[in-house]
Amino acid sequence: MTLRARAGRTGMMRAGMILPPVLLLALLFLYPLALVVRDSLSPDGAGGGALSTRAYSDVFGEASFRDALLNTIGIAAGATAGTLVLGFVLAFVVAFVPFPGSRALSRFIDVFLAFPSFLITLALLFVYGTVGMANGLWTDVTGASSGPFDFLHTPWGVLLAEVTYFTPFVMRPLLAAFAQTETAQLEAAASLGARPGRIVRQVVLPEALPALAAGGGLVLVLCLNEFGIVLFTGAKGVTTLPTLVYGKAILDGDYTGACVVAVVNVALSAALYGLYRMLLTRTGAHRARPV
Amino acid sequence: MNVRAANVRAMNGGIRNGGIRFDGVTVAYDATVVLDDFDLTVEPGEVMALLGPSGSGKTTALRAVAGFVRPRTGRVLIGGQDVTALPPHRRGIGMVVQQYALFPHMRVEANVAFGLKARKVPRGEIAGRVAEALEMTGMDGFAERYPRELSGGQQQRVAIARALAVRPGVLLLDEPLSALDARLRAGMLTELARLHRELPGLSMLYVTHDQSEALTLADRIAVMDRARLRDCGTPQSLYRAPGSAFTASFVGSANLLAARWCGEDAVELDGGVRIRVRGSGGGEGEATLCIRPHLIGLGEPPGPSGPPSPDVPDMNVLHGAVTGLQWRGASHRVTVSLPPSGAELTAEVRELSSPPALGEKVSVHFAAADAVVLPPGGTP
Amino acid sequence: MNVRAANVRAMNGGIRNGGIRFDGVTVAYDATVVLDDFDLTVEPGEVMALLGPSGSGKTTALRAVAGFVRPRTGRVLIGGQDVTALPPHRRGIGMVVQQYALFPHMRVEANVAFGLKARKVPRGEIAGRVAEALEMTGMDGFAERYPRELSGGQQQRVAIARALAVRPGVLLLDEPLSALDARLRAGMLTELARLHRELPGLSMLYVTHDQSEALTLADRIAVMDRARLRDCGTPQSLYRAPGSAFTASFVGSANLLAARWCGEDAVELDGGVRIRVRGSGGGEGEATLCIRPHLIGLGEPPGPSGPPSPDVPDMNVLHGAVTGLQWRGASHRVTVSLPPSGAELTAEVRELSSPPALGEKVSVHFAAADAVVLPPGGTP
Amino acid sequence: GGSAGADADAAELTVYSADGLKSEDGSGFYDKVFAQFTKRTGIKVKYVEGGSGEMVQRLAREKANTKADVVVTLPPFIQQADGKGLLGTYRPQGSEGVAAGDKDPAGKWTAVVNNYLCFLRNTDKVKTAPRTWDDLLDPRYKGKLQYSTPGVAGDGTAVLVKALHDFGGKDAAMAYFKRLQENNVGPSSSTGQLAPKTDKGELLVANGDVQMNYATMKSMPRLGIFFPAGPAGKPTTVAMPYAAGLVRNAPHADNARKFLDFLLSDDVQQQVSSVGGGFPARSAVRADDPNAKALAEIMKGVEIVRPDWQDIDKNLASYVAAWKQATGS
Amino acid sequence: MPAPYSLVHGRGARWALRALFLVLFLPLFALPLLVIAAASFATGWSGALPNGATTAHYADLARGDSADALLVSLLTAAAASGLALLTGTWAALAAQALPRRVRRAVNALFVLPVAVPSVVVGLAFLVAFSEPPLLLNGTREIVVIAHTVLVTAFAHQSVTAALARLDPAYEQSAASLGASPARVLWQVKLPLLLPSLTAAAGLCFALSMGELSATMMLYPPDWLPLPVRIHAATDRGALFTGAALAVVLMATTLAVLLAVSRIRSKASYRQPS
Ligand SMILES: Nc1ncnc2c1ncn2[C@@H]1O[C@H](COP(=O)(O)OP(=O)(O)OP(=O)(O)O)[C@@H](O)[C@H]1O
Ligand SMILES: Nc1ncnc2c1ncn2[C@@H]1O[C@H](COP(=O)(O)OP(=O)(O)OP(=O)(O)O)[C@@H](O)[C@H]1O
Ligand SMILES: [Mg+2]
Ligand SMILES: [Mg+2]
Repeated sequence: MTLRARAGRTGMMRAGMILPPVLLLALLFLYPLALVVRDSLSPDGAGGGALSTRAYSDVFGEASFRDALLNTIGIAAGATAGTLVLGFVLAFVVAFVPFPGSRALSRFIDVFLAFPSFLITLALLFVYGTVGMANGLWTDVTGASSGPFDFLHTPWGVLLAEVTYFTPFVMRPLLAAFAQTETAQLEAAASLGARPGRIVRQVVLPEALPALAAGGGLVLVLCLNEFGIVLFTGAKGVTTLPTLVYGKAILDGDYTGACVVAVVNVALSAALYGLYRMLLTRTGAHRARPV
Repeated sequence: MNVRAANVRAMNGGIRNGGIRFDGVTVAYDATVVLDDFDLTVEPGEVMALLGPSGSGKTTALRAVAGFVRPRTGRVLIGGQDVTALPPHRRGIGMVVQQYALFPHMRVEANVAFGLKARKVPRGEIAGRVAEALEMTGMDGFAERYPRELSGGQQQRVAIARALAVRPGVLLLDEPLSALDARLRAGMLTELARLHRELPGLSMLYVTHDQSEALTLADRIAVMDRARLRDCGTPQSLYRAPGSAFTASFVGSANLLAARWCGEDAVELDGGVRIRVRGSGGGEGEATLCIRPHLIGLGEPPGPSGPPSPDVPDMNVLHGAVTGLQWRGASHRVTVSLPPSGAELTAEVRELSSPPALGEKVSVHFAAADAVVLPPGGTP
Repeated sequence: MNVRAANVRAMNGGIRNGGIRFDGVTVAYDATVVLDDFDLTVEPGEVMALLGPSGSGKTTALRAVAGFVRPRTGRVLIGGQDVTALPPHRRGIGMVVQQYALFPHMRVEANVAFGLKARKVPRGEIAGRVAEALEMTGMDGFAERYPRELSGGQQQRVAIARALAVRPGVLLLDEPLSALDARLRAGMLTELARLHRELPGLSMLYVTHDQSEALTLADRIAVMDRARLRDCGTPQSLYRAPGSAFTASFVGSANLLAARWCGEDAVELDGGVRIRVRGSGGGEGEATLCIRPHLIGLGEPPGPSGPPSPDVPDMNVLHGAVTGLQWRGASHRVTVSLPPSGAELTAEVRELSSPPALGEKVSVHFAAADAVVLPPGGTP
Repeated sequence: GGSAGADADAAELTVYSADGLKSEDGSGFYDKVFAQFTKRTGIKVKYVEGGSGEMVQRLAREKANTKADVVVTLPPFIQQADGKGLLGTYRPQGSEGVAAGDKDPAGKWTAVVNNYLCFLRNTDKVKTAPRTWDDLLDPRYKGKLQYSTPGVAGDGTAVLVKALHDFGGKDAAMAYFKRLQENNVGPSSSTGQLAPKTDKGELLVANGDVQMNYATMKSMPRLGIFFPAGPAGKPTTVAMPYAAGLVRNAPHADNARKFLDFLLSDDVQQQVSSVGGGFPARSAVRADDPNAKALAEIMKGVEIVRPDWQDIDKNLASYVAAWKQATGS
Repeated sequence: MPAPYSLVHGRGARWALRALFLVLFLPLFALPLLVIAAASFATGWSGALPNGATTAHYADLARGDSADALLVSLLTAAAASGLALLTGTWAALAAQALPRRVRRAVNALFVLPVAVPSVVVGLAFLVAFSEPPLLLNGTREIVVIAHTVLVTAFAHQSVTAALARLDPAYEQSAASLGASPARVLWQVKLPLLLPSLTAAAGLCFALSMGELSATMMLYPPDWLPLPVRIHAATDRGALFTGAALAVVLMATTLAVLLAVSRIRSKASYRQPS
């Protein structure tokens, strides 16, 4: 009896272990975030004044806001898809068809994580700009007056930069997962006559799915919030929610409006992330080991 | 030309004709040689059992056939074709590995269907063959489970079903029944034997620790020892006339005693006990005497007309004290220590109604024809 | 008070006194009940073998003792103390699981030392005990290897060494020798028996599929069937007088024939063959007849003075045709089909010099005292 | 941790400043001036820099626990700071010599370094500088012209202000931007990055500011500075001074005042051109270093517009909104 | 730590895959980095290729206080990734003991910080920590905390994913040998998770090294991380100096990542076949 009670308590203690990190997060993150929400509801200055959703209706009324919303979702979805594919291919080669130096190269890709994002856009400009290296090479070789690459200031430029920037987020967890794939399962699959493609699809991929899913989820959310790249790429007609936040907060000094957009942005991220996880559970519900 | 044709054949669902040949295969992990200049041929349609102590290289031999380890030297042939450089999925094999290696994210059904899909078996046919394989292994009714929801023996049966479902030309089995109870094992053995009859070209290479499995199923037995092939032959020949003490102890149980030749058909144990042996022209110097426990009788030998008599010709009678007694259900194993050397002989006799007590003085007897002399070494 | 003391004891390196009790334990995964109102007591110092078909719940029973599954109802007691709610590491057990579960990131040495460190064995003592456990399992010489560098049998031996090294009060073994060859298995059995002698309080719950293991090592055998305990008793009692056909087939092999009582000491097979059975006061209606294969003789029974005679009293003589013949090294298994029902009897007889051909007409005989009548059901 | 300013009596002060006056290699205007100040007064200068709007936002958010003593930023953000009540009143010694348009009548801020909006061209591909705004509508600049985004970048805002002035009103200016959008590459948050693009030929025309581009021209030989004229025909530019103010509730207000005095001292004002490549705020200070001469050459004949920043601060949001609508961005 | 079993057998297929790798890698990853590296040595870059080579930009850096900034970045990144790893791992491990739904909620909670635009994180931090109870604005701690909050999600995600793949048999065996949960954690779970942990650590470290948007709003005068400097330089047109600073930043990050990955390759394992 007492023992059972004890066990109950032990179970509660184990469950209670979650409290320190959650409390820490609450203090250091949720509390500031709550203030953002509060500020978004008090247009007449931080904290004071009556709560009001006026700022929300104002913001929702703006056409630029609606455009930004659609842009944000479109770019994030595209970049996430691109990143997943690219990250998988690269991680796969490094893990399963390694060649001398491939591992170092994969490390090299990680460096992009430390890359201030505005530099990426600049670097891409030097490579793919209208008078950049790629076009320069093209005109030198073909004698044409201009090269074929002219996409940097379009949404594709943003997409390219984001894919480059975020691929490591997918590669890293994947490489870790690949390193733990059970050789016996690969062998069993091969002995059953499965070609490498099938093994990848049906054995490696499902096993790496949690990693891939986690990476993809993060990239999705990150893309929804990427601001440096969009800001510095300067694509015509590409405003996203984060750049809107930046504009409102910094240029207009409209902190309330910025908070509103931020809250919407967070809600959007959370919703899309939730949707993404749900889709994944739907399609991959069967995997995951017992807990 | 030849190679291309073979490749085409291989691609269309694997090599259909059985037959395996190891040709001087050496496999090493870093510095450790785990398969050493290994030669063995399994004929098409043959069942070869692979016996040997733990760590002797049995699994490695199977892995070499499957293509999971690349031999350092030598060739592996399947159906007469050199497959040393062929990737596993082109080799047309079926394999059950020691640790099952089921796909954890697939249901039992999908696990079994995996090989069929991989070999592009028509969609309509797959369900039937999966059901058949599951039934054969008694796993119908578990099709919807995930491997983690199965017991050890159930997992092993799924692994077998998965390998059988593809109807390979070559079946590699690594202790496939180790997690099954005796009844199920007998049933599975029967199924394997039936399968083997129905698919005449099917070659099987079968690693087992269970000698009765080997004796029941195998056409021939190969005995491995420390990365090398020790002996290979039919069960009867290895059992009756093992080439070495090592083989004798691995094919059936055996009493192995250090001895010395002392005449045409006699050897002498340590301490001078003289034993008549199966006439073989004799030899010189050290030797190992091998007597199967069930060929040893307890008490004085029966005379020609029945009652015990110490004087039956060609019958050895030894005297000693009981040092061990084991009841095995159908039989008793009685271990007797022989003075003066203290060498021990174990007799396996039909269940005794009044077994001797430990320490009791008893006689044991065995026919000279049942005492086989082998080259020296291998005694425990 | 009591509870606290027990907890303190448990923390100081686990419960030292053996003895396990299942008290109405029910375990279920979602809807599937895999252990159903299970009652079993293993006395301190006792070795209990757990037999049963694949999937009957043996592993689950062990996991309940170890604390890996929480019973839905019922209690588990170790050393008299209710441990149902105690976490695994406080239970003072040692366990060898079916899949070994060696720590892949530790060398063999560290794997074996793990439990000792966990139980705060003094540093100086650890090396010695690791070496001892490795030697006991024949794995000295592999201390520096990683699990992935070992063969299946070697891994299993490390798992055993790891569990033995901690000298637990309760040892749970889940088919601990399944990957070992016969010789090694015999050696390990001897080691386990020695260990058991040396640690008098040690209780062992031992899951095995190998009946000879069970018969050799176990003080008692528990037979499980579909989540329930079927029978429990000493090997001899279960072997000689099984409570059910199911038990009979799991403890030793058995011929099980459907029959019907027809008198005080006789039953009738389908088709009217009458068989005299062990006198037991008789019964009514359906029954199952059980005869151990090794108790069946081939040919006419020998008369009192030796030569065969059909008229030995209390001896059943049946006639049939040979439908199966298996050579088992030491013996032949001859299966005979009995007209008119076609019921089959298998006789295990000493190796025959001239075995009968398939289809040959033969007689078989067995004593009435060896024909045991069991409740109906359980025939294949 | 360095909790700056926790100790109000410490011999230090904290400057929040818009970037542009400090250099990576330690040879910038601030680098020299801070060292001199410390040497002279023993007061250590702690420095934080960022975008011109960001600095104001930071001040605003930190209002409850102010860390900064002096803030230096560009209009209209200095007015924005004032509007949020972030500035204290102090008229540094020497501020009387600063032009009226370059200081706050109420004494909240004073220009310390002057600077002007300019336009850049690639001298290789655009041999003669475009003369008027209308010249920039030439189809040859299609996809080769870019100006930094008004509101986001200070220099971009200045472009808007200049157009408002040159075209004499919001509607005319917006109509022009609408047409210019044909040629415009797209928004750019940073003005600094337009110079290398122009030098490279990626762009033919972009905007900038004189102080910055005068410095970059040394490593980018193909840059040319010009000032397009409005319909009135005279080239104009907008003054964008670095304006400094005392922060309200500054933890080291006394030190801050000393520092502001120091910034407007003769010594320092002399160095504005020689070290900073900018224009002295005190009109009376006449430097004759080579930089000063070159800068004067550049500015020759250009009319300097001193907009009503107060008004711009108030209406900037509506101007930017109008601009966004006109350009569809 | 290459796979002992090679998935792709044909030489042709192998080389095709490697070629694919390079075809993707070179234009997307290698070239941009090379451009930055080249720019850091360029006297100017007016055409498709740099005008000339010089090491002057690096010499300039040596004169300023870029070394301090680099040190600040390194310390911040080390502290932030350490804290994030601790918090994230702790949360991931503790979440295992929770009921499914709660666990999901906790997991979502830890992803939330990435869902907030970093500018907002910066501003919100200033608002929240410029008033009691926590007065942190203008301190180094606020930078470290902000970085920690921003990267914790990554640590948490990696570890959670790895935990889902961990076979419970190891844990159970350890417990049956008498190992307390703490010992199981330290000696079994964490070593088995090591590849994921080091991966997470590297990820967090690199992210922190490159963080700009929030840092810009928060950094105190005596704690100026390198990206802020890079931004300041580039933003005022000192492109080549900025490139040199970026090269320094990336080389340092790469060196640290390589060092971290060494820890990993020593302890990594593949399960037996
Ligand atoms: N997670 C699970 N979910 C559902 N059923 C399960 C699960 N785990 C085990 N079972 C079922 O429980 C039953 C008992 O399993 P257990 O492992 O105890 O069997 P066992 O007696 O050890 O068998 P074996 O001899 O084959 O190892 C099996 O039928 C198995 O399919
Ligand atoms: N990766 C490895 N590195 C080093 N040695 C290895 C490795 N894998 C296996 N070995 C060694 O190779 C030898 C042969 O292994 P193998 O698995 O073929 O044995 P086995 O005959 O199947 O044994 P068992 O009956 O125990 O399964 C063993 O001694 C083993 O320790
Ligand atoms: Mg093996
Ligand atoms: Mg089991």
